[in-house]
Formats: sequence, structure tokens, C-alpha cells
Amino acid sequence: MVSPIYAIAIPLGAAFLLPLFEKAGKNAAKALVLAILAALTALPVSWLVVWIVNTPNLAGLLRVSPLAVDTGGFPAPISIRLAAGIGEALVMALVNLTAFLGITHMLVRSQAKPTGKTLVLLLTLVTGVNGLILTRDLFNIFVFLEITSISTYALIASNGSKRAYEAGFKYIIAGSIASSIYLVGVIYLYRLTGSLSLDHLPRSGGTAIALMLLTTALLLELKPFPANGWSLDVYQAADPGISAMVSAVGASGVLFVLYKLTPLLSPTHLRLIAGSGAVTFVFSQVIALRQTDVRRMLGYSSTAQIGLMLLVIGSGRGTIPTIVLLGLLLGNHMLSKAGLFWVTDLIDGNRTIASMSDSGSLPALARNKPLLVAMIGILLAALAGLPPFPSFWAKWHLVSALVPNGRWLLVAVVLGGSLMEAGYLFRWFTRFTKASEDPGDVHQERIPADVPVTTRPQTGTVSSRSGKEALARQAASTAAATQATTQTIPQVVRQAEQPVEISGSPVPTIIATLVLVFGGIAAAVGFLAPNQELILLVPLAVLLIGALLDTLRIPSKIQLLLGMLGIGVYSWLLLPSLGGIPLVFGLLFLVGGLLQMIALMQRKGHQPGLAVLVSTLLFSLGNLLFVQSRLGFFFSWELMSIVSYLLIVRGRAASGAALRYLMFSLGGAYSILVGLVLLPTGFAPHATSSLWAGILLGTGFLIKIGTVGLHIWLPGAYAEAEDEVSSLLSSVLSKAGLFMLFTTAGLFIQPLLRSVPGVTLAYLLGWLGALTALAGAFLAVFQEDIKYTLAYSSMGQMGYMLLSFALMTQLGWINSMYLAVTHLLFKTMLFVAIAGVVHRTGTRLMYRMGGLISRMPVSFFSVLIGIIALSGVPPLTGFGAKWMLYTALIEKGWYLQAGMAFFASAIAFLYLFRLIHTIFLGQLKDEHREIREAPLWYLVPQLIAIIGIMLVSMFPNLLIKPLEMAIAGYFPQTIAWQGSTLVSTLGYWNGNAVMYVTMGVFLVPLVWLLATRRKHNQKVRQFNIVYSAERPDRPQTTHYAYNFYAPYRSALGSFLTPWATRFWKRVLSVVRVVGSSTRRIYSGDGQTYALYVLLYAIVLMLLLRGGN
Amino acid sequence: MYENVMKSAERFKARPLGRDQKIGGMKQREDLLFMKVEQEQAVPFITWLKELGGFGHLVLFTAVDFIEQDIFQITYLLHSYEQHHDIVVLVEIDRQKAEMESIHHLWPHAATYQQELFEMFGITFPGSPRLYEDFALEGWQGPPPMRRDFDTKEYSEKTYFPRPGRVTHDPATYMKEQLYPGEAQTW
Amino acid sequence: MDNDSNNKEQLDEIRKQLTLANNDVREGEQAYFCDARPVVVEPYRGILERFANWARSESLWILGFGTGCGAIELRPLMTSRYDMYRFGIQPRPTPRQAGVFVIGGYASVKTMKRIVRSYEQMQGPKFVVGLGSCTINGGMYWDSYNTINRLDHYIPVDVYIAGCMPRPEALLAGFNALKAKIRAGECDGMNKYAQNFDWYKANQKQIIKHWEMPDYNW
Amino acid sequence: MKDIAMKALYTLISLFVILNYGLLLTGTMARVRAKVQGRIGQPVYQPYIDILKNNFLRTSIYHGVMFFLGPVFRLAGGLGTYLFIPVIFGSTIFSNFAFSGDLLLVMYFIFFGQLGMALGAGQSGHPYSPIGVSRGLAQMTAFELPFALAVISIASQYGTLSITGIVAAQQGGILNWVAFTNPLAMVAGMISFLGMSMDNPFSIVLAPQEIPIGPPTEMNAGFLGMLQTNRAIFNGAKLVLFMNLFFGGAGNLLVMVVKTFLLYFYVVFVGASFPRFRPDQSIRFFLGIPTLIGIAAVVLQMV
Repeated sequence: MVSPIYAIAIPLGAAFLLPLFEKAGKNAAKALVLAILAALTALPVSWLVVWIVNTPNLAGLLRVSPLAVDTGGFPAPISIRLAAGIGEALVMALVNLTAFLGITHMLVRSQAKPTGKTLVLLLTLVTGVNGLILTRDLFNIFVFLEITSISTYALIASNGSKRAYEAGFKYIIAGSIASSIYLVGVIYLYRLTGSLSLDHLPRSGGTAIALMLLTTALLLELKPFPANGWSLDVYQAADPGISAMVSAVGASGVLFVLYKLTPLLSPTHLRLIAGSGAVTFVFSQVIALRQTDVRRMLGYSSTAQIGLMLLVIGSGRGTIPTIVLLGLLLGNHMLSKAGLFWVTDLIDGNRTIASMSDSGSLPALARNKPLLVAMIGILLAALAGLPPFPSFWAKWHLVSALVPNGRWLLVAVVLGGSLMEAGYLFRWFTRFTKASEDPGDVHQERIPADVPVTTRPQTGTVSSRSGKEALARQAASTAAATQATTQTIPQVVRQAEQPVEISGSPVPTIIATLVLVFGGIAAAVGFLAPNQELILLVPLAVLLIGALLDTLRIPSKIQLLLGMLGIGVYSWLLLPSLGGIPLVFGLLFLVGGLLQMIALMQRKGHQPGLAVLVSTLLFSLGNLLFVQSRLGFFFSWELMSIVSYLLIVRGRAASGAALRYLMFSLGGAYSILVGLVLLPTGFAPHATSSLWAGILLGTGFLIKIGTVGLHIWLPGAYAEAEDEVSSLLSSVLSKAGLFMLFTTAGLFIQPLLRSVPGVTLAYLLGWLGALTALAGAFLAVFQEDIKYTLAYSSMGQMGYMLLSFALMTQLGWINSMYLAVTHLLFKTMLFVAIAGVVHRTGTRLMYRMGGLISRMPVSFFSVLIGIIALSGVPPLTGFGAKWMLYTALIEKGWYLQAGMAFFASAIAFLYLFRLIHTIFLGQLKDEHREIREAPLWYLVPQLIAIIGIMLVSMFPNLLIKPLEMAIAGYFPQTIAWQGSTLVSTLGYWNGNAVMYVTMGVFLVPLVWLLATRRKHNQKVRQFNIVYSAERPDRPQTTHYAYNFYAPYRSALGSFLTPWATRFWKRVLSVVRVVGSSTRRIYSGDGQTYALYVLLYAIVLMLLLRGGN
Repeated sequence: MYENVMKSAERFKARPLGRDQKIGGMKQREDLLFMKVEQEQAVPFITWLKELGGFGHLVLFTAVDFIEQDIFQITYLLHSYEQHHDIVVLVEIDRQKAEMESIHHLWPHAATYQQELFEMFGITFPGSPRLYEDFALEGWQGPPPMRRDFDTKEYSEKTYFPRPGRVTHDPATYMKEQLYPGEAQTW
Repeated sequence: MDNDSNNKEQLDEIRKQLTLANNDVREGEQAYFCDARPVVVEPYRGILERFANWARSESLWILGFGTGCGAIELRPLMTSRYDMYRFGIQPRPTPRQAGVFVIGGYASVKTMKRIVRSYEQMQGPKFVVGLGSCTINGGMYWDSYNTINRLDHYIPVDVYIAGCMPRPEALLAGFNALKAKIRAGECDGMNKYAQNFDWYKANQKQIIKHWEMPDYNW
Repeated sequence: MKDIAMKALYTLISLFVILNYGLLLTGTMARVRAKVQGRIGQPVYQPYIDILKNNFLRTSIYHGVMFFLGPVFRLAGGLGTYLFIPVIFGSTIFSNFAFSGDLLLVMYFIFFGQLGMALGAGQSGHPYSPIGVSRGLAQMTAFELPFALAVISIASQYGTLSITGIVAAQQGGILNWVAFTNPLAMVAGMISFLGMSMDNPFSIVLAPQEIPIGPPTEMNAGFLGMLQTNRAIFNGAKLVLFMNLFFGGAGNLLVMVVKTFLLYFYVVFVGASFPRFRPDQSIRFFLGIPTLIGIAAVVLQMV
């Protein structure tokens, strides 16, 4: 094995010799630098390889004896010892790799190539960091600290701009203070113990203050909040390549030193470190939320990440060794952060990318360079801790280490901070997908002005004398106006389509991304393998294969066919092994998903990401069906969330909605994470556990269901996603939360209070379900946008499912699943039919449609069946659901909930009639006179769903009996069958007989009318109406559609206030205000910063005293 | 009030039809004043009445066809709410060149009156909105029907299929002869 | 029906005759309106038609459209003093459901346009009662430039009630006369209108300009 | 086979009875209203003639398939609602098809006709139709709430949702009626019955002066005749339902006639005495006191 000394000697020597090489030729110097860094990367990797080959398991690997070199030939206390253990090797490999990539990046970019001086400084920096990692001597650490710091100042200032000099100067001041404190600490320690070797320092008391001085200095070097103002200008002022190095490489050395110190530190020290980390983490995130400059935002994010790692160091041992956790976080942070800095460097034509506010050219970028944007997405996902990237696993293990120790504050900090981080990172990401029209908030959806669509004059009567002229004049003016609009539109588009150039080569960034991806997959394999759950990685494999197909630009139809084939095979293999509730939901997810994919086949050409994301989503839903371990479940759940986010964000104006979806999903996921950790017996069906686990898990699932109060994401996500995707989301994905509720039902049946046995979590869920049903219905009534109507309708229907589930009776559960299945069918019909309508008419506003029954009869029929099934009117399936719901509710004694549910179902009539009337009935508009029926690919799933609905309506026991079997054994039997009559303790229902009677009573008047109105029954057209002996002027003014239920609105008044939206807005604004006001402590003044640094040190010391 | 209006009337060359003068053999109301004004001065005078004289309300706006003198007499009836006083502005315009300044800028609803006057009398008001649109007569194609040289009887007979056998009686004689023959003397 | 091409052409010819040109509808608006001609509908035969006529006569639904000053006489008819409901007469707000059209006095050209449109929208058999002298010969508006003189030149009239104004008693008498006529099967204005459609339409169009509607307002 | 034939025969008898009864009741009540207004009023048999006349009309127009099916849906809704209600307690002839479902079925089947009619009216393209429908539906959602609460209260009181069961539980004296055993439910139910009848305080849906008769504006001839037929049957069905729910059902036809007559008389009485509400007023009315009464009725059953 190669001695670690070379890791310091080579770069240091090369740094001195570099000017000489430069004489030989610029390229020679560059080649030398790269070669050295490659070698430095290879060195620790070679150690790692040797160790891994020689040791059988992980535990052994951690105990491997470090590679130690005593310089000068003396033993340790006298000489300086360099030691490289597994941790050192890991961190060194990462540091050098990042440095290698970073320098490569700077060398291959087109402008501001690094000069020889910069290269020397960079090499020195790397030397310093390597030294920090390897050395075991405290004074030697000081030396390397100084080397690192000085090279950093120089690097920052090398930009040459005024701001850079200022930033560098502030850095020097703060760094000097920190160094001084460190030096004082070293001197004090030496005075107390007579040794500076880490391996020989006594682990006993008496050295607390000295160690505290060291710790404080190191903490200060790590830029803790609030003493970090001096460091932040760097990110904005310096060259992004250098920012990347400083952010990714510089800090890691110091961090590792702190880690090396931990064996010496007392719990108080550690608590202080953890506290400092936590404060830094959370406040940096809050401030980052308010940043308008992306690099500064990334800078805050770096600070926050360092804080998180401090927290890891300070919080002690967890389920896996700290060093592994640290390695995961550090690697993740370094590569993703450096990658992001490089990206901002690459696309920096006019600094548009770096600005959060003005980003008009980003969508163009997404169109022109989809791969680049995909890469940014991957880097952001890694940074935000989404699966399968390393920090995801680190987050899981960190939380599972914190929760059992009861460190709730730290848990809250970690999760809250992560949520905020994901928020601002993806807020930036959505800029790439942002269309010119983003509705932003769901309750203020913008209704575009109704532009005149005909060139016909609008006056009813025209005078005889000048009529013709007036007519001609009007026509001319309208035509001119139309022309003007058609002329302006391309201009607007052209303005938005600014070309975006990439300056330099993205190869280093790509390598970083790939390393992250493979590291993530390796971590996934590593963490999932112990539970034998590698099969959970199937969605990831699908994602990779799909991404490959996408890069090859395979047409979407073929991709979809492949996906359908894959899902078919998967279902074929998976479903027979399932039983009971998972089988029901398996059919729902997979077969329902297949049904949805048919509609997607309508897409022509290559739709980047569509097929792959849909397939991955369905596979990850499949994961939920059989997953056993908590980690595996959490992994699958998060994967599902992020994939569905990516699907939603594809929508034309979906960026705001998608971001809301992501935020709520992640919030829910974090709630689930804590809940899962609280489950003592691990994640298994029907595990019983503490109340809190139930509440937290329940909250997570309720967010996915879109319960009232937590539904803010729902309408936008369903409505703004692409039309066919909405159908998938609403009819398939929304059931995931429900399925998980079923799976963890045991959590919800314990009483909340011992004294009131009836009041369980399930009881609360019941009320929530009833409220959701009512709120969803009410919100749906007053929408002008058809997809918002359907989205809120989905929310209401999920409310019924939740209510039925919460009953915890046989009939309730049967009904919940019955609703889930039928909702899949009729929502497919509705959403896909509406997708067809929107596709043909080009608008989503209902009042702009009308009279389409004559043009799109099949879609009309499908919507008709859909709304009858949804509303619960016999004889279609909906009635079965209503019957079971009320029967079960009354049997259980939930009378008020039953009343509420009934009211909700009556309200549902309002929006359903509005839906079908304003689109299909009424007056046909001129511009729709020639449109055709929806495309065939849309009709096929509708027809399949209609057949399904009709079958279940005709023979309800086809569905109810299997459902009854699926939950057999959970509850006492309360229903019985008499032939095809379903008998409960309260009443009975014979779906078959109802169907026959209905058909009978329908046929009698039909035959009568057909017979008596056979002759002289004139079919008239749309304007042949009684119009007070006048004629309608235009279809637009004759179609009663806008603000359809105005009386209801005025009757209900303030009852309709969107309380939930208001609440979440308030939360958001509070966070923003905190961010803004916290940011004020950064005055931008070097003296103030120095004062902060000193004060910080003093406060830490005081806290230490207090701690003792 | 009266003096005030009269003072300004001199400026506009408006001539009052004297208060004591009996029009149609009857004494005028105290709170009603007739003013005759030249065509060029009419709109300035009305503007003054509206803006400074306090006559904010255009009550009526019509025309009379004096075919014998070959003029249209345009009548503006204004009312002041403060003074509880009416004023009638009479303007005579040439029947052959039936054109009058529009006052729709003073009262928007005057446009409707002008529309009607155009339709019924053929008086044009240049600049008045929707002047040439149909008002009451939808698609009327004959001459303006309220002009006295338009023979409505002839038009009606030509157009509306008169039912033959129509007899016209003088009501007084007819009543006397047919209905109350015995009481003829009491009339 | 066979697919013989000759036959088809003939059928097309017949169909063309059955559709109206609707020349008065504005450009591009033909699709809004039905273009079929009114057709003559043969009555039922024998006792069925007599029974139907009895039912029609006992259920007279008046179109609530007061076309002129005479409409004021319909109000007392509804209230307790005269109570027309006794005779199976009741008002109806839409022409689609009404069977009797009471032309309440003078009909100006402008009103006539609406009268014709509403009349055409009523479903047959439909009956028209001309109320007051004005509908008979123009009454006191006989020489007006804008009021029709004879209603029956524009729509078929079944019963005239003379007077200016006829009192509610006269109206009731008129309705009873109408009933008798209906029962006798003499009220076939609907078919008369269809048969002489072109004559009626020519008369109507002679006075009504700016039709802007199809020739027959279904 | 014989069973089916007998059932068909019974159904026909039942329908025949309710149709004639409904028509006569409508005619009678029109006369009652006339008396209130100091008139003599139309003949009792006038509804028959009106329906006959409408069906005898020679021509008719329709706006499309849904318009054609609208009245069919409506009448099917009326017939179905009636057929799912047992009319006479203990009678085979008048038990109808009550075995296919219970009270919930009836409550939801009422919507069948309304939805179909709304669709048919919608296709007419006349703006008044959807205005009427929007008012009607809005009002319906409001009055269904107290009714639903009343039904829930009764169901919990007797532990059954079967109408036959509810009637059976009320047998044995006038004091066993829901009206006396659960007066709050009765009050809530009877107030929503006013709304359901669309008579005067709540007749804004039709609003003859303002939006000429609302949804059926374009309905004519046979279509209108069908709607009128339905009105008679549906009215009968609703009366029978409320009689069964709150007033002990009926053991024979005579009792049914008396009870339903009184029930309808109550509606007419209220209708003749009160002016009309605006839609928002009626919504607020139903969501106010009647709902509170309904909730009280339910809560009383819970404690």
C-alpha cells in the first residue's frame, strides 16, 4: 500500500514546482495538476479496494487498522503521525475526486480559465485538506488549517473584482480570529497534557476548556450561524468554480478534523456541536428561502449542510456508525453542491440562471437541453435528500438514531430544515418548467378574458340606412383586432425563446452526477440488501432503462408499449402471490394503471420522460403492495412521491401546483418517517403501536389522500398536470394513501383518551373524511375550470373512502374498497373524456364550451355514465356505495357523519350537473362546430370503464363478494346474502332487481314517446328556442354557464371562505418573514462579522460552563 | 332667478315669450318659461343653462313640424331641481336642411331622443351616437312618418290591406241618432 | 325504400322543397336554425278526432303575451270576478306549451313580427283569437302608418271579438264560440297556415323588414 | 311464470290507482287554491284533459336525443320511486317492488328523474332551463339535508331502513306514529317536504313570471304530457313516502287517501299563505332552523 504521506507531499511539491512546469508549456502544467489529482483520488481508492478485498464484512471493515506513518522516523508523540483509516480514505477519495472534477471543469470551460497561480493555490488547498484529514497532530492540524485558509483567501480574491477582494478580506478577518482561538487552545492543551497527538491525549477531564477552544475554532471555520456572514459573500462574488471548491472541498477537511476530535470530547461538547449544527442548519435554510440569487442560495444551503453534518457528529452513535453517515452526507453534499455550482457556471450567459426572480430563458433551456435540466434535477434531488441518493439513507438513519433517544427538537430541526431545503431547491427547479401562464394559487385561478372568437359584428339589429356600412366597419375592426392578436402572439413567443448557450463542457458535472447516481444505487443496494428487499429497486431499474430509452429518443408509443408490457408481466408475476387487501389494491394500481396508459398512447412523437415516469410510478406503487421493512416502505413511498412530482411538473402551467404537491408530499413523508421509526415492531401490516406513530403515519397518508386542511396541493396537482396524467393521479395514485391506511389500520383503533373509549384516531379520521367529502363537493361547485372541478370531486370522493375506512366495520371496509374500485372506473371515464374535450376544444373553462353532445356523443355518454355512477343515483354503481355507506354509518351510530355525507352527496349533484350541462348541453359555440369526437386512444379506456361500471351495476355481487372475502376475518360478519339481495342489520338492497325495475320503468315511457311522437316531431336547431319572440344573438350570450350557482354562493356567504388555504398561506408568510428578519443580522460589514465571531466564541464558552 | 336667466339670455340672443303673454289663450304657469333662441345660439344657451343656470335635467326633447312656415321647431324642456323651475327652449330650424347640433355630450340620454327625432322627422344630429340605428321602427323604408307631408292614410291603405266596408261616423251625431235618440235634446 | 339513384334524386328534390331558403338569416348563421317548412298534418279520423277536439276545446292554454292594450282585459278574466279557469282556460308563459293566442288589440308592425314568431313556435293545432276592432279592420288605428289593419292576412284567425274594448264578458263569449268551433272541427288554422304559407309569409314580409330569422320560426 | 304475471298485474293496478289518485288530487287541490282566491276553479278532471290534449297535439319539436329522453327519465324516475315504496301496509297488491331496496334506494331514486329531466332541459339550449335547474338543484341540496337527518333519526329509532319495517313499527295506535314518537324528526321532515313539493314559498324553480316555468320551458306536446303524468305519480309517491315515514302508513286505500290528502292539503295551505322565497333565501332557510331541528332529532337518538 502506498504511504499516506504522498497524499500531502506530492501536491505540495507539485504546487511549488508548477511555475517551472508552466515554463515548459501551459498544457503540461495543467496535465500535471490533473494527473496529480487523479493520483490522489486513486490513492485512497486503492486503500479502500485493498481493505474491502481483505475484509469479509462491514463490521470488520470499520475495525480495520489504519495505515499510519510517523514522520521523521520517530514514534507518535514526538513526531507527527499521519493515519488513514477507512473514514480518512473515504473522505479523501471524495475530496480529491471533487477537486479533480472541479479543476477539470475550470480547465474545460470556455471563459475565465484558471491561470497558473490559481492552479497552484488549488493544489495548495487540496494539500491542506488532505493534510487535515490525515494528520493526527493538533499543531499540525493548525498548520494545515492555515494552509487551507490562506489558499482559500487567495483563491477568493483571485477573481480580481472589488467584491471578491472584500469577500476575501472578510474571510481573512474571521479566519484569523478562528486560528487565534485554535492556537490558544493548542497552547493551553499542551500546557495541560504535554502532548498534542490525538492518539496520546488523555481522555479524562480537566481539558474541557482547552478542547472547547479547539472546538470553537473549528466550528468557526465551519461558518456556523450566526457567525457566518463573512463567508457568504464568497459564493456570490467569487468565480463559481472556486465557490464550488471552497464550498465542497474546503469545509470537509475541517469537518473531518472535528470528527477526529470527537473521542476526546465530553457529551457537553458534543451537545454544543450538535446544537450549533442544528441552529446553523435550520436558520440557514430559513434564510436560503428568501434568496433571490441562486449561488447565494446554494451557499446558504452549503452552510446548512455543514450544520447538518455537525449535528450528525454531535448527536453521537446511532444505528449505523457515524462515519458512514458522515460519508454519505459529505459525499452527497460535495458532489451535488459542486455540480450545481458548475451548472450555474456553465449556463451563465447573462446570469439569468443565477437569479430566482428573472428566469425567462429557463423554459427555453429545458426545451433545448433536456438532458442538462435532467441533470440539474438529479443534483437537486440528491441535495434535497430524495431517494435513492446517499443523503436519503443518511436522513433515515439520522432520524432513526434521534427518535429513540427522544431528541425531538433535533428531529424537528432536521426534518423541517430538509423540507425547507427541498422547497427552495425545487422552487428553483420549477423555473425551468415554468410556462408563461402559471396560475400560482389554486383559489385565484386566473380566468382569461373572453376574447371575441368570431369576426361577426355583435349587435342584434342593424339599421337599414347605414346598416351595411356599419356592418362592414365593425367587421373590419374586428378583423384588424384579430390580425393584431395573431401578430403579437409569435412575437411574445420569440421573446421568450432566447437561445441559451452552454459555455464549456458539462463532462465533469456529468461525472459528478453519475457518481452520485451510482453511489445512491450502491447505497440503496447496501441498505436494502440486509432485509432481502432488493426487489424494491425494480422501479429504479425501470427508471434507468426508461431514461436510456428517452435519451435514444425512442417514440413514446413504443416506450409506453414496453412499459405496459413490463407492468403486465410484473402484475402477472406479482398478483398471484398477493391476497386479501393487497390483492384488491394491486389490481387497482396495476390494472388501473394499465387502463390509464392506454389513454397516454394518444401522444405522438417523443415525449421526454412521460412513459418512463408513468411506468416507474406504477412500479413503485407495486412496491407498496408487498414491502415489509420500514426502510423499504419509506424508500418506495418517497420514490413514488418524487416520480409523481416529476409527472405533474410536466404540465404546461403546473410549476406552482407541482411545487405545492412536492412540499406536501415531503412533509407527509417526513411525518411518516418519524411515525415509522416510532413503530417498535417494524413495519408490518396491522402493527399496533403508540398513539404518536398512528398520528404521524396517519397524517402522512392523509396528505396523500388530500384530506381537508391538507388538500392544498390536490386541486392544482390534479388540474394542472397533463390531462391524461390527471386521470392517472386521481384514479390510481390517490388510492396509495388509502391502501396504506388499510395496511396500518391497527394503529387507529386505540382510544385517544382512556375515559372515552369511542374516541379513537379512527373516529377523528371519520370526521375528517366526512368534512373532506363536504369540502371537496363545495369547492367543486364553484369552479369555472373543468379540471379543478374534477380535482375537487376526487377529493370529495376520497373523503367518502376515508369515512368508510374509519368506520372499522365490515361494511365500511367493503364500501371503502368498493368506492376505490368504482372511483377508479368512473374517474377514468370522466377525466379521460374531459381530456378528450380539452384536447379538441383547447380550453378548460367550462363556459367556453357547450352543446358538444352533437359533436362528441361518445364522450358525452361516458361522462353521463360517469356522473350517474359518481352521484349515487340508482341503478348504477354509485348507489351501492351510498347504500353501504349510510347503512354502515347508521349501524355504527355515526348519525351526524351520515347527515354530513348525505349533504355532501347532494352538493355533488350541483357540480355534476354543471359539468355535464355546461360542456355538452346548451349552446354549441361557433368555433366548435367542426370539431370531432375525441381520439380513439381516449375512447378505449372510457369504453372499458363503462363496461366495468355496467357490469358492477348489473351484478354488484361480482365486486362486493370478492371484497367481502378480501377482508374476511377482520371483523364480525354484519352482512348476509339472500340471492342477490345484500342484507344488513338495517336494510337490504338488491342491485339486480333495481336494475331490472329501472330498465322496465325506463322502457315504458320511452316506447310510448317513440310511438306517439313518431311523426311530425321536428328536430330543431340550437337557436330555435322560445326567446321572448326574439332570437338569441350569439351562442356565447345564450349559454348559461358562468358562475352557475350564484345564489348558492350568496346564500352561504362566509361559509365558503377557504380557511385551509388561508392557514397555509399564513404559515408560508411567517416562514418568509422569519427568513427576512433573520437575514438582517448580516449587515455586510466586516467589523460586525468579526464581532459576531467573537461573541459566538464567548457564548459557546459560556454555554460550556453552564453545561458543566 | 328670472333676472339671472334673462341677463344671460341677452348674451345668447334668446328671446323670452313673455310671462304675461297668453299662449293658446291660457295663462302660463309661474314656474315655466319659454325662450326662443336662434339655431346657432341654442346649444351654447342650453349648455349655460345646464352648467351655470342650474337646469340639470333634460325632461323632454322633441320636435314639431310647422310645414306651413317650412320649419321644424325643436323643443327642449329643462328642469331645475334647486329652483323648481322649468324652462322650454324653442329652436326653429330649416325644414329643408333639417340638421341640428347634438347635445348628447350634455346628457347621454339625449342621444336616444335624437335617434327618435331622426327616425320620425329625419332631423340629423351630426356626431350623435347610434343615430342611424333603428329605434322604434324596425326596418322602416318610407319617408320619416312624422313629417306632415307624409300621408299615413294613403300609406296604410297601400300597405295594410284595409278591410272593405268600413264606415266612419261622427261620434256626436252617431250617438245622438243611434244610441240615445230620445235624449237628443239634453245634448 | 330502395337505393335507386333516380328515386334518390327525386327524394332530394322533395327535400329541397321541404326546406326553406332562410334568406333573411345573416351570413354564417344558417346552422343555428332549423330550415324545415311547416307541414300539413292530417287530423285523426272519426271519433278519435272528435274526442281529441273535445279535449282541445276543454283545455285552452293561452299564451301569456299581451300584444296590445286589449291584454288588460285578460287580467280580470283570470281573477275571481270572471274566473276563466272554470272553462278550462289558463295562461301559459311559453308558446311551446300554449294553444291559444289572444291578440290583444292593435298590432303594430314591430309587435306583428313577434306575434308571427310566437305563433309559429306554438304547436298545432293552435287557435288565434282576434281581440278588439283593431284586429279586424284596424279600429281607431285604421289609418296609422305603423299598425296593421287585418290580422287574418298575417296569421289565420279563428274567432274575432269586436269592440273597443270588448269587455271580459265578451271575451268569455268569444272563448265559448271558439270552443264550439273547435268541437265542430272547424278550427284548422295550423294547416291553413301551412298550406298558404307562402302567401302569409309574403304578406308578413311586405311589412316586416329585418326579419333576421328563418322563414318559419320552429 | 305465474308469479311474474301476477306481479305485473299488481304493478299495473298499483300504477293505475296512483295515477288516477294523483291526477284527481291535483285537480282537487287546484280547486282548493281557487277557493282561497275566491274563485270557483277548474273542474276536478281538468288534469286529465290537459294531459289528453297535450298528447293529442299534432306537432311537436325536440332538440336532440337528451331532450327526447328527458321526460322519459323523469317519468321513469317517478314510476321507479313509486314502485320502490310499499303503499299499503300488509297488502300484496300494493307492496310494489319494495323488496329491491329500502328507504335509501327511494331517497336516491328521486334524483334519477331530476337528473334526467335536468339533462333534457339542458339540451334545449334555452338559458332559462339551466337557470331553473340551477335553482332547483341548489334548493334541493338544501332541503334534502333536514330530510336526511329526519330519516337517519327514524332509522336509528327503529333500527331499520326498510320502509315496511318503519311502517310496521308504527302500527298499533296513533301514538305509535313517528309524528308522536319522534316529533322533531317529523317537523324537520315535513318542512323539507314543503321544499320537495316546490309549492309556494319554494316555487322559485318554476317562477312563471321571471323565467317562464324554468326547466320545462321548451317542453311541448307529448313531452309535456309525460311530465304532467309524472307530476301526478311522483306527487303520489312522495305523499305515500311521507305518510309511511311519519304518519304510520296506511292499512287500506281509504286511510291512504285520507292521510295523503291531508298531507297535500298542508302543502297547499302553506303555499296559499306565503309568498315566494328567492333561491338564496330558501337555501338559507333550509340550512338554518330545519337543519338544526334535524340535528336535534338525530342527537336525541344518540343520547
